[in-house]
Amino acid sequence: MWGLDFSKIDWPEMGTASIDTLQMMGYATLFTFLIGLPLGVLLYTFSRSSSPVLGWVYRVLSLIVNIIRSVPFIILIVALIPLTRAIMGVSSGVEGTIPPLVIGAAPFFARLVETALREVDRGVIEASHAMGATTFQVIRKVLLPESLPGLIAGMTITAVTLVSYTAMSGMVGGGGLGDLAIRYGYYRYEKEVMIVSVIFMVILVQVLQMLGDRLVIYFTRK
Amino acid sequence: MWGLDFSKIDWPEMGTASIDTLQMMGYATLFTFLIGLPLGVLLYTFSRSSSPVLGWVYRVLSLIVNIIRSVPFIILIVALIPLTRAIMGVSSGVEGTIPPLVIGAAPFFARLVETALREVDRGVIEASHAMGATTFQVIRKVLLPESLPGLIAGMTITAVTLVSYTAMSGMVGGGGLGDLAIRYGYYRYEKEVMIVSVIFMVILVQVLQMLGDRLVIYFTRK
Amino acid sequence: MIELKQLTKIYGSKKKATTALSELNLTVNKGEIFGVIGHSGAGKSTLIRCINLLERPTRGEVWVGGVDLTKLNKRELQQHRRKIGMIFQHFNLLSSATVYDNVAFPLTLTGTPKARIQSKVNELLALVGLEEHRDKHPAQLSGGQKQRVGIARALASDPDVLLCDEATSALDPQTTDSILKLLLDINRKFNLTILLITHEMHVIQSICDRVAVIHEGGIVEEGPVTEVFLKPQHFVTREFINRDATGAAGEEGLKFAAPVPHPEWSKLVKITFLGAKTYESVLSQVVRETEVNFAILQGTISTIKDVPYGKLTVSFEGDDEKVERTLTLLRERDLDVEVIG
Amino acid sequence: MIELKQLTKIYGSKKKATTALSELNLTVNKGEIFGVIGHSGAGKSTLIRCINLLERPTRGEVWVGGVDLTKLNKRELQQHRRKIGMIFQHFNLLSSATVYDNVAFPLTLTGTPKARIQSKVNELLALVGLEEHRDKHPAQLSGGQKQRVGIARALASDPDVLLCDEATSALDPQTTDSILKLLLDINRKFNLTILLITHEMHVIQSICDRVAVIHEGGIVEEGPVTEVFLKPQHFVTREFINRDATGAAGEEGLKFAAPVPHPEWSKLVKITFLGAKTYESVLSQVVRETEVNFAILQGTISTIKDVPYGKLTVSFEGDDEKVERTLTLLRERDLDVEVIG
Amino acid sequence: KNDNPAAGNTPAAENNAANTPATSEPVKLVVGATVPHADILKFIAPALKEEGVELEVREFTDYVQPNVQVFEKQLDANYFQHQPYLDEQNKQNNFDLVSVVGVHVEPMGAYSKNLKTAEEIADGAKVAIPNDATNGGRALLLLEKQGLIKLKEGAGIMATKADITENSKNLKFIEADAAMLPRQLEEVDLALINTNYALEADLNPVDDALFIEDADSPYTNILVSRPDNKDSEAIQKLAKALTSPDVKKFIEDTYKGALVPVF
Ligand SMILES: Nc1ncnc2c1ncn2[C@@H]1O[C@H](COP(=O)(O)OP(=O)(O)OP(=O)(O)O)[C@@H](O)[C@H]1O
Ligand SMILES: Nc1ncnc2c1ncn2[C@@H]1O[C@H](COP(=O)(O)OP(=O)(O)OP(=O)(O)O)[C@@H](O)[C@H]1O
Ligand SMILES: [Mg+2]
Ligand SMILES: [Mg+2]
Repeated sequence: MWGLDFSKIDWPEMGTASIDTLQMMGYATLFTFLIGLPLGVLLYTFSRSSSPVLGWVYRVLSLIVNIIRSVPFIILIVALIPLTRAIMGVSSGVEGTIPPLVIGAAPFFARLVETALREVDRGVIEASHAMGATTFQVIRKVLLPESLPGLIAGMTITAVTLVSYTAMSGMVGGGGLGDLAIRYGYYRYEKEVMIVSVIFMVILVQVLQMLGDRLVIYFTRK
Repeated sequence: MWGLDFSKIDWPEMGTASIDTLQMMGYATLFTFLIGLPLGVLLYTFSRSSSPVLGWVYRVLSLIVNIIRSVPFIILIVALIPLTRAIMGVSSGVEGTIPPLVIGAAPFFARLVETALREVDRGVIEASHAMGATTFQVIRKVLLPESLPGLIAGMTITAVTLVSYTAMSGMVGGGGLGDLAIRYGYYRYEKEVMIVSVIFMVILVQVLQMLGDRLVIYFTRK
Repeated sequence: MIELKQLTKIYGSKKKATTALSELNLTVNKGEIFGVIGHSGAGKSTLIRCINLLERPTRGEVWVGGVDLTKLNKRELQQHRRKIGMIFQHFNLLSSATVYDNVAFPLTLTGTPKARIQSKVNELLALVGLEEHRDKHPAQLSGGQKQRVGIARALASDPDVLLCDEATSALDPQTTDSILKLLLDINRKFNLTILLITHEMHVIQSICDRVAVIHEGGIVEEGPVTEVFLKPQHFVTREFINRDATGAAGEEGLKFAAPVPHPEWSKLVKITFLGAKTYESVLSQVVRETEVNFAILQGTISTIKDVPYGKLTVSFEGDDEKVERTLTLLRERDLDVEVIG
Repeated sequence: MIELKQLTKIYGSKKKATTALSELNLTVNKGEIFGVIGHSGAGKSTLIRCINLLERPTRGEVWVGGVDLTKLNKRELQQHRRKIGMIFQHFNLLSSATVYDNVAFPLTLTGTPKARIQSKVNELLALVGLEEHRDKHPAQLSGGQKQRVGIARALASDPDVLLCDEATSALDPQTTDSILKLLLDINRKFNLTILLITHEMHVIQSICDRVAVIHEGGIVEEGPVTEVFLKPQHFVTREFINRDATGAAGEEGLKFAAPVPHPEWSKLVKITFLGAKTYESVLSQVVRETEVNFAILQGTISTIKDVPYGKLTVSFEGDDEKVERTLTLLRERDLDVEVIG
Repeated sequence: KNDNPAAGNTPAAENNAANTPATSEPVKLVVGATVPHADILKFIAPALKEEGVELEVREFTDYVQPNVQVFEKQLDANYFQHQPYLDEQNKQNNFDLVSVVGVHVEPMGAYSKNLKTAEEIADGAKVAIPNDATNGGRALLLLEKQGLIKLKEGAGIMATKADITENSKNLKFIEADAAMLPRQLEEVDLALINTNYALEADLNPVDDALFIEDADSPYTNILVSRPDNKDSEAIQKLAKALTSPDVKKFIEDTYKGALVPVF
């Protein structure tokens, strides 16, 4: 087929790579969510706070987020090696890839969270203030549920971005489909491996996107 | 200062790199916007269309977007070389980096656009339908103006992402701050250039973010 | 002008379906102001939203201006909708546009020249009293101001049909009056057909020609306003009518707060009169003749659109015979007399 | 209970500032139902939103329950707000929560046990007639249903003070009545203080003790409802009152549609009476004595809260002397008589 | 041999249309390079300018694009690879790129934080090798030479883990970016590191390496160009400049053994 010889493909390796990618993507998405959500909420909350102290906290937080977001991912990986090693014990392989992925994606997701929260109807927030809700209650019982579709959409975008980012794991010997595609398809001209890897990744992304879209529709109550 | 010797830095090179980054970021952002905005609008429109034909167009469009989004950026750059050369005349350097950046970022921005459009109040869309607005008029006169803050926030997120993506330009001999940071900081272990490059990038990102935030607040009419 | 045939609208999926309208038929003539009343949740908004197909009916036909809208394709529907103005219960203004741009919106859709838009919009803003707010955004307006923007917007495109979903519910009585007067003017000048949903009986009284009462998704009573108002047949209509002007308690209640001073009263009578005789001194002449005393316990004398009417609950004091004669005489003079206690 | 001192609210920045309230003073006593009326854009919503500091006043003090809210820190303000219920003009329901969860919301804020929440919410949903809609989301409700959810929510936390911003404007008269009855009940049982904004005069009539008229950001008239309604001083108040029950045209108009049949009438008189004498047959006794005929051209006899009152525009037919005597006799019997033509 | 300067001296055809018939006007050369080759090119740029050749160094962080771009005439030459890699690339892509001159060797060595000699390598040791095509196979070949593994017959410079036929010590391989290896050294038992990266990371190839490639390694880094411009005056000037005594001294002073000049 188009001069391609798929028999060359090492299927067990492909399987391992798929599992690696799923693992990296899965854990990274999970922790990105766990870190990015509160971070986004903090950004949102502090940015509207009238207190000058919190205004400064916002600026500092925003600066940190911006620093992480401006640093090229390779440098981020290197810079995070000590942290990665402290957390995961190693800085290489699948485990070594997860912390940089999380640290790289969390600020990004946090910005999406911030944007989603901004869309919540002001009237509803006002109403909850009028009922004497504390800031924390407003976040938990109003902002988050009301922006749920937006948050899910943001999470989907982040998860998909993480899939393509896992390709970077090759840098630290991580493996996974993206790394396979780059090493074989790109450096070694084995198009077959590249094509199959990419197809697997596309399937993964399609599934993520469909799941995300479904959930968004399900939770849209407007 | 901390054992760093900033006298080593080649400032003219730093200047060139800054200009390269600004150029890549600027053009890439511009074209990402020009491609991603209509793409996002199409995704949004088709996804809500009741026509089965458009339903299929949506699925195909969504698949293409997902394919582009799943492919690792390195492979995307390579895969796009013929296209890049057709458009820019060359596939290397600053010019050669722009098309892959745009193609890589446009689908991403399109998803953000889709998400922002989904947040537009249904009642207002209904009202414009009731007044006999055509689909195009609804998009131009209702959806886009009403979601403007969300679109600007999405554009800010995309522009910032593009800044860190310009680092990839090193692949095709592009240059720019990110590449400088990688080449010196990562390959040569010369922290000084890396630190200065990163600081420049952080400043750029900070400026973009502040500008974006300002515009969001300015255009928020709710 | 508007004809709804067997209109049915069911919300939701099979399991949790809500039938908002069932097999509803309704005809609104050209140039008519037609009122629809009904309890909260009766299906009024659903009805009006089905007329311009904002809500696709589950079954049934929607004829507007001689065309069955449900049969049109998208483009044709757009064309027809441009001649149907709508005022929304929740305003639905463009939050990103100024008051001026909101009102200009339907005109920009049809590519109206800028100068014409300007004169039209300014005229409308003056009519609804919002000139000084023209550059504000909806979020900066009060509830009533938003509603007036919605009204001006609906009128901007010179529609043939105007659908009003509680168009004056957020307005104070004077503003309501001026809006109603505006609608009546346009109705008379341009033969505009208006379908009007409201909770406020005096809105119906002031400008409607005919009225329909909707209950649980169907129309239970329909007819000229005077008829329906003065001789309500269905219990829902009665509920509405009996509270109309006085607002407070319905007549069934008739719980008078202070003890009525003459316990020896003989008869509690409801008298209804319509038209010119409202202004005649019938009552005073009759009681003079029969020599009974009377006290008006509750009542209203007012007009429905242009027709004067009166509705009084009166107690007649005197011996039975005299009272009976009074009632007979009143009946002879064509008043509607009903003994209720 | 509520005391506003020199309250000023200016929206916007210097250049495009809108003064919504200026130096406004107002006192609402504990257990009182206090009505506020005013034209659209007069500043009513701003006023009510300043009371729980949703809108920070530009200047002035807001005392609720003996505390100046403007002086409180965030935490204290939250505590105080929990005892102030509010019904919003635009409902402001949680679109992601069901009807049940919306009503339960204020209770979950205070960590009320689940069982108590359940019984309380079910009770409230029954009171506002939404039991069968408990699992719907706000987008699936009609306008009036949404408003009732807002009302139930405001009552859920057993507030000491209830602020109502046009709480019944989207409701039909019967539902309005039942809601008003509910408010009155709670007011009487729990000594709840209610501040109520409305456009509907009969709402004021039905349940308010006192009323204030707001115009261009200031209070122009204030007093017991009967007094303000029957003897309005300020022209804005007059505008409101004169349209009250009849709705349609104000009395200045008095354009009778049909030609009045007795052009020889002598006097057009406005008679106002209040309290128990409303139910007395004063008018019939007097005219019998003076032998004039009369026709009621316009009028209402109804109750304000519990006080019966009457307002009639009457034409007396007869020679001048007799009519004069009639008026004197009526005045002697403590009716308010004003000759208007 | 093509002496016609118009045909043979077409620098970066698309980029630079200026055909220079005489040497009096400076000729521009665009040369692709990676770290550290770019530094050497930059070092000779002033000297070349005096000879009428303006050198533009375009730096890459990738090992495929420089060849592609030379082939496509976006570059006039590149300087980043060794002969075996070039051969492989030519074969895979049907390129006809040629070596102009060999400049230096970057011997690859094996380093460890916890081992002193190659004999201490235990069963199941973790071995980190570069994951790119130029260095990965080379590392495996070095290990084979040490007798730690056996590779498939004919597995050349492009050898991968999959080509290992015998792994008596059950070595566990971790493939990571070449520049990343020094940074991960403490997590593995053995890492095969290019000397330039080792030096940058303050490893001394003479003292610290457990074993290292011979000086006669086939991995001489070469200046590569196309057949059509190989013999042009400018490329020849570049080649000459790259192998000047000045450069030799520069390499020895700057890289202190990490790069070994071969001229
Ligand atoms: N955010 C704002 N910015 C600028 N002006 C405002 C803002 N909110 C309200 N206003 C103006 O303040 C005035 C008072 O508004 P408010 O909402 O208090 O009126 P209202 O008495 O409640 O009217 P309605 O009966 O129509 O609801 C109006 O003229 C309005 O345009
Ligand atoms: N999207 C929906 N999904 C499910 N049920 C709905 C939906 N929209 C409306 N309903 C239900 O249909 C019924 C009719 O609603 P509609 O809005 O027509 O009432 P209405 O007569 O306009 O009432 P109101 O005077 O309160 O505005 C109500 O019981 C409502 O709960
Ligand atoms: Mg409705
Ligand atoms: Mg208001």
